[in-house]
Amino acid sequence: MELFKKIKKHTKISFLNYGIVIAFYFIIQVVAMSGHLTNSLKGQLIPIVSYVIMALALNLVVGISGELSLGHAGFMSVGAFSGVVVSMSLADSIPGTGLRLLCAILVGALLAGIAGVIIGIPVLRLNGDYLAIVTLAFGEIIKNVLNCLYVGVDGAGIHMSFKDTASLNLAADGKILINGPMGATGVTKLSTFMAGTILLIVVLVIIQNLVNSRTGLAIMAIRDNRIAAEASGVPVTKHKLIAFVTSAAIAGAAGALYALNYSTIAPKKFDFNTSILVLVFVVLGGIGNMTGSIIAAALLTILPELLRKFADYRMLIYAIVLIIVMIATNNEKVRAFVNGIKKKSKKEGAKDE
Amino acid sequence: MKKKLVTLVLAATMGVGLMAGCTDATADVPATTGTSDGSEGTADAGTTDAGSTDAGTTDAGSTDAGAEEQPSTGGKLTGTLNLGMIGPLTGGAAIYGNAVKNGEQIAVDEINAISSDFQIAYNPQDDEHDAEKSVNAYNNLKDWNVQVIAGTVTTTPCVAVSAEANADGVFMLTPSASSPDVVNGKDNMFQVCFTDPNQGLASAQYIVDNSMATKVAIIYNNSDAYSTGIYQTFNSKAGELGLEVVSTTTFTDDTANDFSVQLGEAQSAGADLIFLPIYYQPASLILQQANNMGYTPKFFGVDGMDGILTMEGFDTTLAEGVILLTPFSADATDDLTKNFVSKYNSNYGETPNQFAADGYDCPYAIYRALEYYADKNGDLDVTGKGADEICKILISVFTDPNFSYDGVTGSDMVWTKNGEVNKAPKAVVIKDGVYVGL
Amino acid sequence: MSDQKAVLQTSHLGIDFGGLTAVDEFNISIAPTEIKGLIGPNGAGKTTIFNLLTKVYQPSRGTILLDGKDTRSMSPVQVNHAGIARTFQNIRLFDQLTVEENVKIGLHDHIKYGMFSGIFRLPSFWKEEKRAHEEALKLLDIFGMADEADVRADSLPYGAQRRLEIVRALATQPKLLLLDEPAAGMNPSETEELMNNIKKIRDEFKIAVMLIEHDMNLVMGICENIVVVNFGKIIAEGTPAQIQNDPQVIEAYLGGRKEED
Amino acid sequence: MLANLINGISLGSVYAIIALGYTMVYGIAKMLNFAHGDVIMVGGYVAFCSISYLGWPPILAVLASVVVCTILGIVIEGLAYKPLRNATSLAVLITAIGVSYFLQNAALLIWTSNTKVFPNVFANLPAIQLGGTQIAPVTVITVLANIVIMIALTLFTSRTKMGKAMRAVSEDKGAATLMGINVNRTISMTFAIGSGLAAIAGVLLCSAYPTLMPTTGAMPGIKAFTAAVFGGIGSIPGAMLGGVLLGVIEIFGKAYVSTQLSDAIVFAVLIIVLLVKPTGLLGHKIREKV
Repeated sequence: MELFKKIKKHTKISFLNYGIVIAFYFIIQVVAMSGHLTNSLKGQLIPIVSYVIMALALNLVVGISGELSLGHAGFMSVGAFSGVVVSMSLADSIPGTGLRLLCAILVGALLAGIAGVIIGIPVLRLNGDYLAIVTLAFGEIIKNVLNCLYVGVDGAGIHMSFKDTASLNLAADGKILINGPMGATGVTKLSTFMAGTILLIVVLVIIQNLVNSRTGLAIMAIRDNRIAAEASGVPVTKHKLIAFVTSAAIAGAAGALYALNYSTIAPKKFDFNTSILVLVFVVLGGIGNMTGSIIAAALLTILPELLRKFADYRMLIYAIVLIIVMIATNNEKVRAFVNGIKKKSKKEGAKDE
Repeated sequence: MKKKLVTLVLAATMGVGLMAGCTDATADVPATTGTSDGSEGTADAGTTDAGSTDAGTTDAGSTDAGAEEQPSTGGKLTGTLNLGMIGPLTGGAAIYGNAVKNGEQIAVDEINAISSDFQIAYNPQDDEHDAEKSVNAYNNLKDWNVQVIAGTVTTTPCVAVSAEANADGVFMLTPSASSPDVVNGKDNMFQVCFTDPNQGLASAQYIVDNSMATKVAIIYNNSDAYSTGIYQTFNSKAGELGLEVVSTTTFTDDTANDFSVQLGEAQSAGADLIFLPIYYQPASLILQQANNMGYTPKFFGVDGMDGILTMEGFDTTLAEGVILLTPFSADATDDLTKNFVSKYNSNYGETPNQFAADGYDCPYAIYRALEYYADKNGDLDVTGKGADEICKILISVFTDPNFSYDGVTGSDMVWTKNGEVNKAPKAVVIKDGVYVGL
Repeated sequence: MSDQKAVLQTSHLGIDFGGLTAVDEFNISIAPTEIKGLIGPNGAGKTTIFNLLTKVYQPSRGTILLDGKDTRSMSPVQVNHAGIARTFQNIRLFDQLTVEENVKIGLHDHIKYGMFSGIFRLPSFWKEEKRAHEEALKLLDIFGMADEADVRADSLPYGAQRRLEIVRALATQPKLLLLDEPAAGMNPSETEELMNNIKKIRDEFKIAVMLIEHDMNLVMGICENIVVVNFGKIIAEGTPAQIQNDPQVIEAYLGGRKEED
Repeated sequence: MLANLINGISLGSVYAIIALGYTMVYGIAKMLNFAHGDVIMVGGYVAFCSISYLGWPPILAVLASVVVCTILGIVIEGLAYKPLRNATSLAVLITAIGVSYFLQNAALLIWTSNTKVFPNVFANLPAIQLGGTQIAPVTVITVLANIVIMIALTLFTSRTKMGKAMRAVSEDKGAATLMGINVNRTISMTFAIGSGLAAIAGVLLCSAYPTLMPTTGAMPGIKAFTAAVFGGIGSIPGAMLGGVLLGVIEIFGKAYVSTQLSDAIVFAVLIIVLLVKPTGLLGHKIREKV
């Protein structure tokens, strides 16, 4: 009995999250069918889903593993660009858009995961703010390199250059896939809200099941007390790496989904500001709280659009809202007040049992 | 789940609120136009000027059309056109978006003052120079029932939005998104500015034709699509023409402060001309740092260089002798430019740059095109017309070889089927702090 | 007792911190089910010795043989897998995890399913999780803590946190358990209970225990052998009775007191 | 080679002066103040307005800028950071980002997006010739300012009562409170000084690279943060060393490797340094007590 009770507690939260996502999907479908879905919201569905996935991925590192990453947009961009290259070069061999999207997402996740390994192995030896700055540095390096990256494809295969399009030496029938700072253009839009929702559910399953398993427990133990975890026989680097690489791969998948929603994608998109934006979602939603990440990412993606009627004052208001919300959710007095209410209701609940 | 519901409801209500807000705002526009802070005199000048260009265009149209095209039916253009604009109004690229917005606003006010029969409801939206935000802005405009878009301002967002607009059949005329990717494969998309390759080609050609240099150095922004685009065609054209490029160096938006290495390399390679396919802010730093080094090659810029003289506090002697290819010069003495510059000055307290000028031309080109259509095909009431319908009309006019437009950024502008503009680039040299035509 | 049978044997063990010798010539041998006390004045280097044995610090010299195997190239994790578990002077629990989860971390190396079984919830996940749960409750029960299994570790009272650390260490199935001041902050009756439990653990799990403790009642009460260190060196070794009468030990303790005053 | 070194130092000294403020706030308040770069931008604008619109002499303009930024720093700290004194450092970090957005967008509304060119306040000073390379007066002034500020800060934190209180707060807030130190006032003071330094940095940044926009502070802010970490964040001499080295590496990277990848080179060197010395060049290694 105890066991069931126990698993139920985790499962309850997991299923709440699945429920939120599925309900969101169906509400949107219903609203769309009744013709009340604004173009504005409709156009944001895939970015919302992508950012939710990004927030979940980052929360795995920041919340569960307890390491601050300021460069997660870098993994998103690896996923985005590799996804785009895959989708464009498979355009002829795989006509089915769903299958092509799947391939793009898988390759995006794989390459971002590899980037995660390459970056994670050195980075995870560091601690705290030093780790944060190194992730920032890697994010900037990825952006900087992508700005110089030229990729083209012709009959002879894929060509790459770090100089310009001319040095790709493409055949006459060749096609430029990635054009330096211009990024990729003429991308066929493959992402759909349904595909995004499915990906989000899969990501939730992976993250939540990982967290609620022996591996996740070990990751959280290292977060809480590294030395005690080592003394208890938990390999530190391996588990930090598992969290980091899983997170990177998921960010890559989100990147591929995101990129294939637009006809163009430029390296500039995935700069420090995007990394920070996702971090804002995570912190606002509550560190380690997956439900919070989902809601915060969705709300904060929609918010600037809702503020459009304030025209010139839009981003100023956004900044003020952000500050006020951070203070409201993190000020100890406010917190104590909320916790007091929570405890009270819990006690009452206990009495009822 | 409750929270989600709340969000949705919130989104829906805000959406409705937004629409209401916009219609209100636009309803105000024509009312405030006539009495806007400018003096009666300038407002009058505006209308008369606009009138005269009007005459000019119809003249050009009728003379050309006389040969083979259908004659005038004397049809009138009426109704209210929902004109959207998308550009970076906040963030690092805000300067371009705001310039375009201001330029377009002046044009819209002038057009609305011509006759109450035809009015433009103008709705500018911010995209922070980001493709995602730009598509959001576009969808927002769709909820507002936008009929034509005079945007977007910057290239990458424009590529993203034009693909959406292409699928929806919404006509777009961008003032300043200059990459060929913007128009490629999209019949609904037209440009007011030169394309990047054209600028690169024209620059190389001009330098060779006028034997301006034997050894050329290039400094470009390799994190910027515009700059890289011009560089690539310039470089290949230079090779074709036998122009020796002795040094090619770059910077990024993040390293746009110090150019000592780039200038040092150009100097030691013996370059006697530096080609700067970049915007004017980094260019101003390059000029200053070259001056500090005592290095005085010729500097050759492109249209992004325009604006350098009007930067608040800029020492214009640093730009002495700089040559640039630009379609617009705020010092031009024609009535059209004079009217625009003085209005811009009185409304916004600054001298317009090329972006503002391109912006000014956008609503006018659309207005002239609609007028042209009405003239050829009979009365046209745009109120409530579907965007796709207007799109077809405008495509037909813009690709009509007999339609040309005279604006502040060029006379006799005609458009190719592909959406690129044909107009003559003007080379100017900066002398005593002003542009002098070459 | 012969060297072959010793679960732990050190010879010439020592460490320097920046030219300062913290521990030197530390030679001990612990028999498989022995309870050994490690005492000495504050700053004598007792915790440093624990850190050397668990490889938190890499020794500057000497060898540590665990079950006859040299731990020279082992990491703290490997040392744990090889059979040493410990508690900490300043409690180190996984604060945000529950009591049961803390114990499950101890069981980490003994729960046999991989990451993918965990993610895809394969049968091995359910089987092993069930077993781990039962095992954890059983271990907690030694200290009567099974009822608190779902409580967050940082909300436990101080004494309970110390006990949880011991349970967690025990869960790693060690051959040698190192306890760093297990009775600190406990009242006499709690200490009494702790003494009984330490004996019970030794008898039930057939393991060796070495403990650092300032509570002489506890040390004299349960330790079969005691090692006294001062300034990083062993100054005396023997049964409680021998130690109590050793003039050097008395000197060290009194001397230490004087300095403190 | 020499020219590149001088150029590197001149760029680096600008990073260094920003990094000094960063590291000061981090060292004491233990927070990454991502709005620091934007306070610098405000400092630049205030000085610009004082000189160009009010016609004030440069010295007065610098003073005005210091005063405005100091007050701004205190206000920001009081309104945005103080309520989060006991919150997680991440919450404060995000709030700092909110403040950064706020300052940038407020500047956009006040001063518009148009680039302003900062007046040459050192026009009357002669450039120094060194082995055929010119050293601009602003470089000399910036290097001197760095040294003066570094020494002043070191003396301040080691000699004065307030400085010692700051160090106590940085070591242990709780213990400092027990010692009768007013932690809130000390942290406010830290922000006041940090923001005053930002004003000076703003004037020097804009003098060296005279284009002024609402986003002017953002990238130098990140670079300076990198520099501070490079030198060992919290260490005052480390900030200066880190800043100068960053500038030199950036210039050498451009000159001898690639102008395209200069930022990638800078960040790669940073990563390598941190892997070898995980707490930066002059950072203290903190051994966790077990």
